[in-house]
Amino acid sequence: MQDILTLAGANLLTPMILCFALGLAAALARSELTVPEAAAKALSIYLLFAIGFKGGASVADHGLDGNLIAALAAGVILSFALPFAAFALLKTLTRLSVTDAAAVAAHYGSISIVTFVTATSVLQSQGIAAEGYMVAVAAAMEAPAIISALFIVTRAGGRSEGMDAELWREILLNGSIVLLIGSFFIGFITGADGMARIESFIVSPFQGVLCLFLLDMGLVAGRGLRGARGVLTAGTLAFGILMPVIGAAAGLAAALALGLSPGGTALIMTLAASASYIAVPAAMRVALPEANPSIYLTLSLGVTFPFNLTLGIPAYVAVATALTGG
Amino acid sequence: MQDILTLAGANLLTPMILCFALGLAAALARSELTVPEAAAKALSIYLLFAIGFKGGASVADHGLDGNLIAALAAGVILSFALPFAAFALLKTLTRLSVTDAAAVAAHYGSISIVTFVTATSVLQSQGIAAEGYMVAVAAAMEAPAIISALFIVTRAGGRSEGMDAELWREILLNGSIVLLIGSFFIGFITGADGMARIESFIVSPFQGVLCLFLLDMGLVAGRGLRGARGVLTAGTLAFGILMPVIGAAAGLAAALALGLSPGGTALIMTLAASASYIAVPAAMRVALPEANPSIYLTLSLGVTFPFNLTLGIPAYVAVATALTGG
Amino acid sequence: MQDILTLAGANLLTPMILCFALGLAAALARSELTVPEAAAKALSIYLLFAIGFKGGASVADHGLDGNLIAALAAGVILSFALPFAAFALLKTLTRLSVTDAAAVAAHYGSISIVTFVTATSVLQSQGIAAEGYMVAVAAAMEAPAIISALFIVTRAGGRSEGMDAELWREILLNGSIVLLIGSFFIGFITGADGMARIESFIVSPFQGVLCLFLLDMGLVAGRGLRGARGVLTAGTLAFGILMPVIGAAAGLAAALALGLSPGGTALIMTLAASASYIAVPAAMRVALPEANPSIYLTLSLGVTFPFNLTLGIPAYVAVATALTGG
Amino acid sequence: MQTHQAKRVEIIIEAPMENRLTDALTRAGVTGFTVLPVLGGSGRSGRWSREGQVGRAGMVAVICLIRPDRLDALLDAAFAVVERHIGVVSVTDTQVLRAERF
Amino acid sequence: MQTHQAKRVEIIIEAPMENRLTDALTRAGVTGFTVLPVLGGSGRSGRWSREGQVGRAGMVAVICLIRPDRLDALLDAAFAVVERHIGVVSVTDTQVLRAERF
Amino acid sequence: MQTHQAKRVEIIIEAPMENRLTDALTRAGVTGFTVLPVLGGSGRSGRWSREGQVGRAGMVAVICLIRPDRLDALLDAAFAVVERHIGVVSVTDTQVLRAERF
Ligand SMILES: Nc1ncnc2c1ncn2[C@@H]1O[C@H](COP(=O)(O)O)[C@@H](O)[C@H]1O
Ligand SMILES: Nc1ncnc2c1ncn2[C@@H]1O[C@H](COP(=O)(O)O)[C@@H](O)[C@H]1O
Ligand SMILES: Nc1ncnc2c1ncn2[C@@H]1O[C@H](COP(=O)(O)O)[C@@H](O)[C@H]1O
Ligand code: NA
Ligand code: NA
Ligand code: NA
Repeated sequence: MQDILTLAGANLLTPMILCFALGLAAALARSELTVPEAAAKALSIYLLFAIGFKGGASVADHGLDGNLIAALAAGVILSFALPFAAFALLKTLTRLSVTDAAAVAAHYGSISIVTFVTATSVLQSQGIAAEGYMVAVAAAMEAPAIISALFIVTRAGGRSEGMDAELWREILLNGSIVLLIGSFFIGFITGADGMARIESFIVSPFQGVLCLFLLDMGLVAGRGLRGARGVLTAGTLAFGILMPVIGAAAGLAAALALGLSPGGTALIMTLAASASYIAVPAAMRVALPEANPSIYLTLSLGVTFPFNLTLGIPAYVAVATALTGG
Repeated sequence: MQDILTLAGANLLTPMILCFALGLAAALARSELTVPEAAAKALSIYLLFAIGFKGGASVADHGLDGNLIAALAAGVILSFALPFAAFALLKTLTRLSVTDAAAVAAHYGSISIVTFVTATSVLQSQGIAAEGYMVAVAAAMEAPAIISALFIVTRAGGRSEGMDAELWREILLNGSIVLLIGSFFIGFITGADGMARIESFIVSPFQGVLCLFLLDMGLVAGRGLRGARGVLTAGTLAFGILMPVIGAAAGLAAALALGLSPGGTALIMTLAASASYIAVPAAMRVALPEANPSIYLTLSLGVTFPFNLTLGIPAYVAVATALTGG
Repeated sequence: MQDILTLAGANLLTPMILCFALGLAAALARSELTVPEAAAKALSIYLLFAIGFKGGASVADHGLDGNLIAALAAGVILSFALPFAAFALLKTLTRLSVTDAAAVAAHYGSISIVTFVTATSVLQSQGIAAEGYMVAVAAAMEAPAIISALFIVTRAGGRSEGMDAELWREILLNGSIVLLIGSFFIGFITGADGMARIESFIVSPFQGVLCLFLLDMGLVAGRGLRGARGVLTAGTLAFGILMPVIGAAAGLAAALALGLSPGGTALIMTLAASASYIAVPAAMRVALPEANPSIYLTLSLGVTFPFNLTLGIPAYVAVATALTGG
Repeated sequence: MQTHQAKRVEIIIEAPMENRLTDALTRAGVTGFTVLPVLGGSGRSGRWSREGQVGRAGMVAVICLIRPDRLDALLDAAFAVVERHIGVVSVTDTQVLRAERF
Repeated sequence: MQTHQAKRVEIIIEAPMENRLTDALTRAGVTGFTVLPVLGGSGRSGRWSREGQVGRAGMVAVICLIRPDRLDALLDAAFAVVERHIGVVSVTDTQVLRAERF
Repeated sequence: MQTHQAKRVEIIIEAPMENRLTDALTRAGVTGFTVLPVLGGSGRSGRWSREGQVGRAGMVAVICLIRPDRLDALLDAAFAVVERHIGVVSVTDTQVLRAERF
């Protein structure tokens, strides 16, 4: 416990978290500080490329652990299963309609890649290694939750546009999945040679880029919160904090079953605890247009993302290292 | 004098200044070379973040000098006072209307953060240290001049929209103030630890980023000059070159009174000598909509900015080191 | 031959080429992965600035080789002459109209600066030096081909808008020429001193930036190919692969006549083999509006660019080193 | 200069629906349209701005100039797509040059 | 398809005034509008382009579709904001689908 | 509020032609116009999108509000530029505030 608090303290006072806090505060105070959309997108491309490449290069280096397939399967199962837990919890804690609750549930089954990136950077700064293929697991967890959510709506007699082939394509080939998997393979194929060529681009400036990106995330989250006071009831707020803890517990169970390293355990806990705010929202606008976007965006970006960033990740890392003897 | 000329020569042949000159020349020759708006804004966010963070980290390192409050107060007083000098000078040298002259005066009381950044990079390359808190002084000098200008207009019976609460908020929470102060605090709080994490992002590439940013500034200044031939009379031109010298002298007086280091003296001279072209123009469009933007933009960006960049800064540094025994 | 294949293999498995392939595959699979326009433009500004500066600094370092003027003249002659070869080849292989064929020919006389940049990075990774002034040759080869193409159209009785003064200015002062030549001079003037200041910005991250830029090039090329199935007949495809080989041969002849170094030889071969897809297309929209853009864009960006990137450059380097005893 | 009667249809729609809309238009034989970016807006579902979103999907404006007799086909096709989605459709009388293009 | 008479108001205004305009519209009960980016323009105060400015404040275009009987309230609100500022306001007759939205 | 009859001309044209168009307008005495960015579109020359181009020249929309009696001069000037180029021109009746500005 002491450890967890110390770690949380150390994590809270890093430039990354403080940048996020700065963005959040600036947006809540209605400062006109903005990171241009194109710049934010460019930063996220950089982060995805770097994290994917490093994952691939590390797999090339350490060889493919037999656990890759099992870990992928575990990720897919978590992504399918968590929306049911989320939906049940929402029905208990809130009065959201079936459609709104299912849409929120889809977000929590899926993942937030920035939360994942931040967790890897915390691990790295504490010198804790993790399986390089976790980025592939992250990519695999993006989409399944959407299917579960549509199933929930249909089962409850709700109206969904359903998944046409076009939507499938959009989800499975969304930018972050393609970039993550693609750069993972590039890192895997080019290995240490490739790493040597681009190391000074993707390794040394990484944490600084993450700072500016989290500044923008803070700005966006803050703007979202400002426009969404009505959405935040005690029930939704409780959900936004309880659900990541439930997700992390499920992730922990999976990691223990798989026998992952301490770092890998922390990462899969983080993935399960995190909620999507890019891929799933876009899919929901097409498949469940009647669901209110400000509910799912406020919860995933305004509540759960900051929670994971500040308290969640240090806790997951501490628990993972404690339980897997790291 | 010899020294000043040598320094000026050395300063003129740096990549930064030459990039500015390239941009200026390209725009005057109507080349279609452009730096995308989002990229320019991203570069400026990088520069503000880096300079703020470094300032804060340096304060964390050297401890808070008792002079901080005094320096802040001096900056605020300079920003309040300089518009009156500028207005009087304009009334002597030009035939601008009260509104136009007051609007120009507001710009010269406020500051140009890029001029400041360039000065810090000149100091650094000459190995001259400066007080880390000067970035806070820079932030404090952005807004007061606006009040003086509106006071001047009102006193002269002119019509201003006045300052509503909204405009106050916009000025005090404008992007560059928030980012500068915010990253200053982040640097201060995380100190050497934080610096170690992001040094390879904010320190090593800094001068290169500044080059590209100054290229864009040259392009923008050149485009402005092209469209503003009518504005540049002998009188306004004289003002654009005299006023920074007056400002620098006032800054020097303040620095000597405060007992600042040679670097700090050069920086406060640079701040006082520089003229705003982002925050104040936007405020003027709201508060003094009848003032002609091409007058104040041409003077501050087309005349005073290049003057400070090429001749001013080396001169201020030379004078500061000569008089404070650096 | 063995050597060429090994080199080709090594070149194909670099992060750069794989990034291009990833972009191409993503676009062909209609992934919504995109690099924002402003970010792509910013990356290209970085690459042009870095390559120009390094060229200039290297000339400052090694002194001006008497061959500069001769090399410039050779580049201009190649750019003038190659469109005639291209036009003749197109008339043999395809049924394109005179206007369309002339427009395509203009592209192949001109150059692709990204192909050039990739070649310099291949040379560098193999430790092969090249004349620093080759960037000036690249700039000189951009425009002449346009004149040849308009001459071809007029001679054939076709209708062209002709070249008004405005269009001349646009072509000669286009962004990449100005930036390349400008930063070449900045590198030349500031030399080793300038390089020391900005080296960690323009040298170490260079290959990583090139990766992201080629990812975008792959995306753009793939999108272009998707929308241009009708354009790709056996004849045009053959042209898109034969013409760069002819260009490279012409470049090789010029290099041997000039007595260039192995690296310089490979670079002039690459320039002659490459086809424009920025400056010339824009000029064609103004001067030959009836020419179909999807033909020239598909050929230069969809066929010749990938060919040069993957097979061409390693072959040119191998031939150049073999024949000039590198 | 000779001008011809036409309709200008302006459809403001969520960006994730853009391709579905333009595909539907194309299927309905409407092959002329222009897409403009949108920075923000306000409607029954509240106010939004590009800056308040991460993916920043936002909205786009699709403008179609069309011969009056083809209007109904266009509106039917567009309506089928926008029906359950937020957004607005307006139709204005206009004149175009070069009628052969429409 | 059933359409309904409406007005399309297009206000081109300096970006620093955007929030003041949309707030005034909201206060006047106009809750539907769309904001489009502007690249450049020319008017009595000369020619400008986004590229010639540092903060690049520039201008924006605000489009409101509105029931004809609400037009005057809108114009009064808009005019109070734009009065002393550069920019233009135009009003066009149009037809909208889904009248209940306006 | 007092409004005045005017014409709204909307010209969608290739970006490399923008300066030629606005210069021609200026020569024809049309000094008021606004330029909007365009993301993509479709026409006789097929579909295009900003993302499918490297220089990403693309197109722009130029909007002119003009007194009805000046319309012909504008259309003649515009037509001379767009004639051989892809793009569309439409003219809509509209009302403007502050007629002295046009
Ligand atoms: N009356 C209107 N005039 C112009 N744009 C509107 C109007 N109503 C809605 N919009 C646009 O359509 C979007 C969605 O509207 P709504 O479906 O009413 O929430 C808004 O964010 C605006 O961009
Ligand atoms: N007649 C017009 N048609 C279209 N836009 C105009 C017109 N007049 C002015 N504008 C726009 O409004 C801005 C300011 O105009 P002004 O107040 O006349 O300087 C211009 O830069 C244009 O963007
Ligand atoms: N009917 C139309 N409505 C709206 N925009 C059009 C129309 N036709 C063409 N355009 C625009 O003009 C561009 C060129 O059209 P075109 O000359 O027909 O190839 C298209 O890419 C569209 O942006
Ligand atoms: Na999750
Ligand atoms: Na000042
Ligand atoms: Na060539």
